[in-house]
Amino acid sequence: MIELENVAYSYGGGELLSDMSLSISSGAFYFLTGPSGAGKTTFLKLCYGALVPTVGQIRIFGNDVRSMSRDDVAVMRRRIGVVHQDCQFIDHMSVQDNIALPLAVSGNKTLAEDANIKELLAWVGLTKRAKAFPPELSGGERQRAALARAIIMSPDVILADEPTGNVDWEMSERLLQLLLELNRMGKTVLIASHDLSLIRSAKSQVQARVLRISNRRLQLAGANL
Amino acid sequence: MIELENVAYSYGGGELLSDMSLSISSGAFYFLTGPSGAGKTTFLKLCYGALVPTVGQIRIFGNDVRSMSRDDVAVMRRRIGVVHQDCQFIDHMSVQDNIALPLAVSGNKTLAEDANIKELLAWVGLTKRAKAFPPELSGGERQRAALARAIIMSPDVILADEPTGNVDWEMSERLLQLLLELNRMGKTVLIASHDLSLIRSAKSQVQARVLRISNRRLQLAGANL
Amino acid sequence: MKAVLVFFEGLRADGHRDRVVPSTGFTATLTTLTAGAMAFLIVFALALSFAASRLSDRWADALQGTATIRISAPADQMNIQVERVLAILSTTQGVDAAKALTVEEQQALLEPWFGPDIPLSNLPIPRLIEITQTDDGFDAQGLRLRLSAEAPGAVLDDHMRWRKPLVQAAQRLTWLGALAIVIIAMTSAAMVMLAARAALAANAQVITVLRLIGANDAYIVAAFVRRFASRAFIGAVIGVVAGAVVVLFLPAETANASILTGLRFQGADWLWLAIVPPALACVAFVATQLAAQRVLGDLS
Amino acid sequence: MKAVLVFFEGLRADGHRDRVVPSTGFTATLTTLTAGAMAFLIVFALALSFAASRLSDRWADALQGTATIRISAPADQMNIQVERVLAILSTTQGVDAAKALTVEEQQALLEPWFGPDIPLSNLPIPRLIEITQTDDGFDAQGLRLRLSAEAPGAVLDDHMRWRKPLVQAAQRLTWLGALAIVIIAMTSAAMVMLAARAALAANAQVITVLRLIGANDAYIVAAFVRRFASRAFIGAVIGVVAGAVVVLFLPAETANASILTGLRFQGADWLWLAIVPPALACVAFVATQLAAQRVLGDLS
Ligand SMILES: Nc1ncnc2c1ncn2[C@@H]1O[C@H](COP(=O)(O)OP(=O)(O)OP(=O)(O)O)[C@@H](O)[C@H]1O
Ligand SMILES: Nc1ncnc2c1ncn2[C@@H]1O[C@H](COP(=O)(O)OP(=O)(O)OP(=O)(O)O)[C@@H](O)[C@H]1O
Ligand SMILES: [Mg+2]
Ligand SMILES: [Mg+2]
Repeated sequence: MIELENVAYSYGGGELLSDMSLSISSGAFYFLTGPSGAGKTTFLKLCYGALVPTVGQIRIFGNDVRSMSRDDVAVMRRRIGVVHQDCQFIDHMSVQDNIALPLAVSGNKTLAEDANIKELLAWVGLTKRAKAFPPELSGGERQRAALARAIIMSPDVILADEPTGNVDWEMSERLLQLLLELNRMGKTVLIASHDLSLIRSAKSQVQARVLRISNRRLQLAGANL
Repeated sequence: MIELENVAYSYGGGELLSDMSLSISSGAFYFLTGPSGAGKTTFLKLCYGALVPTVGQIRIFGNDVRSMSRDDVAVMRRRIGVVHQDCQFIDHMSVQDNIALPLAVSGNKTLAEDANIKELLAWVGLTKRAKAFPPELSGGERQRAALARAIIMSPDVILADEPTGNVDWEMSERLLQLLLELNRMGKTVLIASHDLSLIRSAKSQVQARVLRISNRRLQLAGANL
Repeated sequence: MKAVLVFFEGLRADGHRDRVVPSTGFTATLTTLTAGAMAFLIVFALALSFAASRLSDRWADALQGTATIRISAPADQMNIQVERVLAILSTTQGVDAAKALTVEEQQALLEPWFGPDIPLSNLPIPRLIEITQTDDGFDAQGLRLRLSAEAPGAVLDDHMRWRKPLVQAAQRLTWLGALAIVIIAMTSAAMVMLAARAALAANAQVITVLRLIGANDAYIVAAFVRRFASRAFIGAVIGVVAGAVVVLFLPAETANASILTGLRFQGADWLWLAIVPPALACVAFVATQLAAQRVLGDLS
Repeated sequence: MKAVLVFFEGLRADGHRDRVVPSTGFTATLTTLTAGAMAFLIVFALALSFAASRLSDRWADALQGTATIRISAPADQMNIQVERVLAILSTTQGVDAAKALTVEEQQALLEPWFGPDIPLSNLPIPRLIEITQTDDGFDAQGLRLRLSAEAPGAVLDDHMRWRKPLVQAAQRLTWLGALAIVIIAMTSAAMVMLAARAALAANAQVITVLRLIGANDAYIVAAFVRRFASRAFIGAVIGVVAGAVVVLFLPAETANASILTGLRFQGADWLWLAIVPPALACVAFVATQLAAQRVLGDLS
């Protein structure tokens, strides 16, 4: 689905990420770890086309990111659900409307999906806060709303950046179950996280691969977790 | 230092927090846990005077929050260092300037403190990013910058809301050491966190009390962690 | 072509899309208020400009309408010459009416200078013929040639000497009015543009979020363009109405100040006001479109 | 008292505090550009207003300066009466100069109506005395009384009939100019206020952060007030200069259009321009202060 070939990226100073090659296959479950500031968020941004590699090639759904037009990128993003580390919402729209926004934006508004939203809200534990506005949410509630928004379109790939950084252990278990469920339905999942117990818990339920960024390179961590 | 007497708080709907009484004594080390949305951030806001309780009394450094003027609140905040869950910075000033801002604002700009900033930046691992602007920081770097800003004034009380939500285990250990060090110097520390291993690690080094919000009430969790 | 599509996409109503742009808050009202203030100013510029042009029309009318022919001739020739000149005038294009003044009328003309007792009837003074011109006026040079050929004692005075400076003054007044309206209209367009861009800059987060969740550029631009153009329109309507009300309540022209018309709009002038809101809405439309595309250009 | 302290605190320079408010970016330039555009408009309003008032002054001068006395008397009495009237005039307050017209001059006056050949010297026509008034003018009623007592054949014509409508027109022009400047100045103040508030709304995060880290209200307000007032000042200077340059390059008054003065500023008029930037800076100062205090009021 997403292929990286000798990719390097630099924000202008030295190279932050170098010589990364990876092919994310359909239906796989990945974790991405690495110390703070290693480049996890940067890596994810490369994967959804928000950044263009300084060196090398990235193909998303078979298309080279460099050759994509702006509208191609927009359409491609409807097939990739992203939970951003700093989840941003449209502050004057209710949580429910924010979660449904990708549907409205892509013109896929049907009643079936209306039911879908209710279910999704229940799963992430936001049923009671559905009518609230994003600035009234707690930190964990924001992250859960962002996750719900990322998966409402039933995308082929889900990229989540620290989706459990602000939620308690029970809730993060619950969110993990949701992601595992989606993975079982054939979606590809890539989670950037430093929560080792979350990774361990996932590994016990699915064949998860763990990627690690260290020394500017992407490494496949073995069973050494 | 901070005393709560039968405090309750509600955002307008039902009561979120009820009947809380607590006296945070000087030099103590507290953890605050509870599920996402329980009211941890709300509790901290009550403690630094950003919210006024709907019921009951809060005294900060001996003054009733209800009777404080706006300038009293401003001066009081210079004695309380807060790490906010959604750390906000002044985006057009460098990280270093942002961290030094409380000094400038209170008029305490001296050379001694200039050296202090360098040391602090080194401790939170931001020496290399000192000249960067906040929007260029990674999630973990933002949290560390927020912590540095909270303690630059050497406040009497440090309130930290999920200060390690986005940093890896090694870095959070390091930040914990910094907070423990400050606590040994006599500062009061209160950390809202759901990271159980962090709490365990702290308990092995200091006599930390763990507060838990459940069923809208504040409870002192025993050794059952 | 693409721009045209975006334009029509921009005008199609869409409930959800409209909600994406905040409808309240201070930056939201900025465009409305600016368009209102500017429309208010434009109303006054229009009023000034119309007043100036009416004033200059009146001056021109009052002066351009008349000319005089003076006939000096021996007493016995006089009446023949007068007849002949009147005949010439009746076939001259641009002459509406011509009339020989009676002795009493000539006396009245001279009264301010010589008092009522001057014994004109005994004097060999010239006779005067007053000409009223049509709107187009006549060809003074041609008329002079004909007169010198057929009535050598007749001299045409088209009052050019008196008229010229006043006509020039009137033209300059009109010109000042037009200049004022051009400058105020241009500044208004710039201000509305500025307000739309500022409001858009304040809504950068909405654009970022929309782009991140897969909205294409046309959708985002359309959402803002519709909102801002309609806000500018509403603001301009309010401003025009407020301006018109104030103009209406200005002291009306007093009866004896007839040489200078009042500031009020008259007749079809009011229709000009109807152009202001759509014009400002168009400015906001274009400004928002350009600004939104620029903001989007910075987002990957 | 507190407001005064905040005012002075606001004007004290402080390197660090100044940096707290962004110095670049679009919302930052909003205040500058708005003040510039508005100052530009004010320059034109001033130019129009001055031109109108100069025009009305000229009209008033040209008309108010003169009056005529007509003396009808038997031929032998004429010179005595003329002498007597001149004597009266020389002791009348408000009369600058008085001069009896010669026969040739009277003939020239009549020429437009009667041609050059009128035999005035043989006629018992009245004599004319031309009076030039001082700025204050004379008391026409009083003079008439004295004349009727001492020189019964003298009639005063103060040209009131001709003067009145033109003086009224001129007054109305001045009034329109003043109205234009008041309206544009008020709208400008409103726009600068609006821009400052919008820029402040866009900087809400800075205010929030400052309040959270313990800055007191005076510090925060001062930081914004200084920045925005100086931005408005700089913008207004730019606008005034731009407006002045454009006014300078407007076609100058042509030699023969002397009745209507040009749009250029003359002499001390230029000094008025110097008032515009400080005035707009004051408006921005007050607006920012009020708006910042309102934003702060919402923050605990
Ligand atoms: N826009 C930018 N301009 C310059 N440097 C940047 C920018 N964004 C990120 N960086 C730097 O690049 C490095 C990697 O950032 P990134 O956000 O990818 O880290 P991360 O692995 O996600 O860290 P964390 O776990 O703290 O979120 C950091 O040092 C950061 O300061
Ligand atoms: N301004 C507000 N208006 C209304 N409700 C609010 C507001 N702020 C927070 N809430 C609600 O109050 C509850 C408690 O919020 P709070 O931020 O204190 O939770 P928390 O314990 O910090 O959660 P987390 O661990 O997710 O950060 C949440 O359900 C939240 O939606
Ligand atoms: Mg990150
Ligand atoms: Mg919280």
